[in-house]
Amino acid sequence: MITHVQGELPLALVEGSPLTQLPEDLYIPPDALEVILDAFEGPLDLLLYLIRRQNLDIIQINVAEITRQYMSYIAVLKAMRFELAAEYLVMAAMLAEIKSRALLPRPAGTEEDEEEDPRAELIRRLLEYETVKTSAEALDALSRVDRDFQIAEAQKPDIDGRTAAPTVDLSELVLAFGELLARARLSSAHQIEWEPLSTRQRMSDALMKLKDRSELTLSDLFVADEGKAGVVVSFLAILELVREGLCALIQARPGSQIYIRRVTGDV
Amino acid sequence: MSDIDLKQILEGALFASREPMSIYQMKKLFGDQKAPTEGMLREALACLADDYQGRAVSLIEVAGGFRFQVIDALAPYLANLTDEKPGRYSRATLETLAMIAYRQPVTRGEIEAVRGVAVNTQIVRTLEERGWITLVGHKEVPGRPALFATTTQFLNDFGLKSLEELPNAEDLIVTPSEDLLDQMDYQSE
Amino acid sequence: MSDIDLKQILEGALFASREPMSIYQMKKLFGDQKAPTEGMLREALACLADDYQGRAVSLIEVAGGFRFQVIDALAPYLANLTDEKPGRYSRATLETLAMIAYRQPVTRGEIEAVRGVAVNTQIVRTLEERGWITLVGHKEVPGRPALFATTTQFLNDFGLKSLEELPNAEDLIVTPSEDLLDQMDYQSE
Repeated sequence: MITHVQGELPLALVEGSPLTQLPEDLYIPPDALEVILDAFEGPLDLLLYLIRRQNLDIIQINVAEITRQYMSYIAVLKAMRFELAAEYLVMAAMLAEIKSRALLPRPAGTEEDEEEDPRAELIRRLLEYETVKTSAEALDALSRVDRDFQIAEAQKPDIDGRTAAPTVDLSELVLAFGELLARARLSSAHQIEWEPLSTRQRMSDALMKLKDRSELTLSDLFVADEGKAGVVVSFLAILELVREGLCALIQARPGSQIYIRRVTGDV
Repeated sequence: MSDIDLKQILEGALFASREPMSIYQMKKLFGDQKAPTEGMLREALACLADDYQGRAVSLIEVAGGFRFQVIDALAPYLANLTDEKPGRYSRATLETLAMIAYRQPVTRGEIEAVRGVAVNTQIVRTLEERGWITLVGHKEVPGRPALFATTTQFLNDFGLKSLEELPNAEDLIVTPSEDLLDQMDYQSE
Repeated sequence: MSDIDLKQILEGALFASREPMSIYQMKKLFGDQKAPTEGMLREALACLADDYQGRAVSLIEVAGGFRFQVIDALAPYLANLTDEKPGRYSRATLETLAMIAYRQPVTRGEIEAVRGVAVNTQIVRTLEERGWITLVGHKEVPGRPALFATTTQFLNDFGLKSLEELPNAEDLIVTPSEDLLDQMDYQSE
């Protein structure tokens, strides 16, 4: 990390000249830059922000000025070693090109084709992006089911010949899980070890019992005809539930009855 | 039918169903009996909607048909019943949805071209699983990219009867004056 | 609260809820505000029940609390709607069910972490209504997310004596090639 306390060490080179302090129109404290960058949906969004901050119409933007500001941002971000998405750099290159074109005298007699005017192209893209951004906001402002309103429903009377619900074959279910695991394995580096199913079932059973009663004794979870193996499974399930913070063990004094309790009362 | 009238049958059927009910389904309520005409149904529905003026639920028409829904004003109370917050969507997700809603059918590449950033697969899958978008075909260009469009459920969930009811985004932004547009030779397609 | 009165709040909440609503839950509607007393609630409920006299739904009290119910006289009409063929569950629904079966008790967030996509409420609702999964508690972490597990009915319907009889899915993993995965992403059903 480059500290910007050292006066002489430039933060970055912007257009060939060293940048020793943050651009003054950059009101954001440097440590917030990463957060700010996250808030932008891409280079077009960042450009729009720069333009709107000055209350400018997109059509009337001074490309040179906006380019300067954009470059300052990028330079600072790069200097602070933020991981910049390639799109931001592509935009920087495009802006640099627009600026250099503006500086070059046009050869006499050559009419520049509007289609290829990169400034017009940039403005077109900004306008188009702004429309999408605004429509997204308008869409989000519409009343939406489950967020702004609920479907009204009443219990149906008993009906003969209710629609048969879809049936699922066990193999479909297993296959779905296999596929899911394969996909998850590709996308995540870490793998989690899971309890065997017998333990997980016992965990669910215990929670289910705790729904009706606020506490259970250990013996409530042991089934006599399961033998030793059953006791071990129940015991592992309780330990796992406690570890995951799903229930608590309470014992008044050593040697007395141990109770399993829900962590809070209002389920 | 005796003492049960058409309005009451529709009222019960609408409350019994979570999905919006179409005129076609309403006719099916009558089984082998002579079904009422669409005109009669709409008249009864209008009358029913009146009955519920000022109540906690109202009769709404959306793309899929008619349904009763709880009025928006009660949302803050209902929110107290659950710890889980209703799904909020990221700007990237909403912008992708907006592109599909307003420009459909559209490819991922076209969305990326306008937004200037890559659209990640998770966003597309989230919207598909929510039932708001669906694959409607492939564009006949190299690579045959998938074409996406919004669904009837999207319209239902946003309380719209058709895509034409989408807020007009062009009206929402400050439009530059005409002559400036001419200078720019600006064309929206 | 201004122009929304107690009766209207209860009316909306009862129609929004799929389960009978207890007096305790009705009090929860008011969050941090001072909740009405049980007497006030019962008075408003009685008044509401009166409003619905002679309509297609009626307010009744059952073991778990109060709920609106479509009157029995409409059953023959509603039965005419139900002759459709059973549909199919989406891949998202099957994966969610599989996650709950194999990893229970599990929160929605945990399912989402593995699936990489938000699990929408409708899927959970479908599985609950089918009687295959149930809420067994809440995890004591911020937000108190609901914990889901499979039910006895799930075991019965899949012909299993216990979860241990579920085949080991890890054995079935054939690591698909990248382009197969890409295709999968684009196959909506």
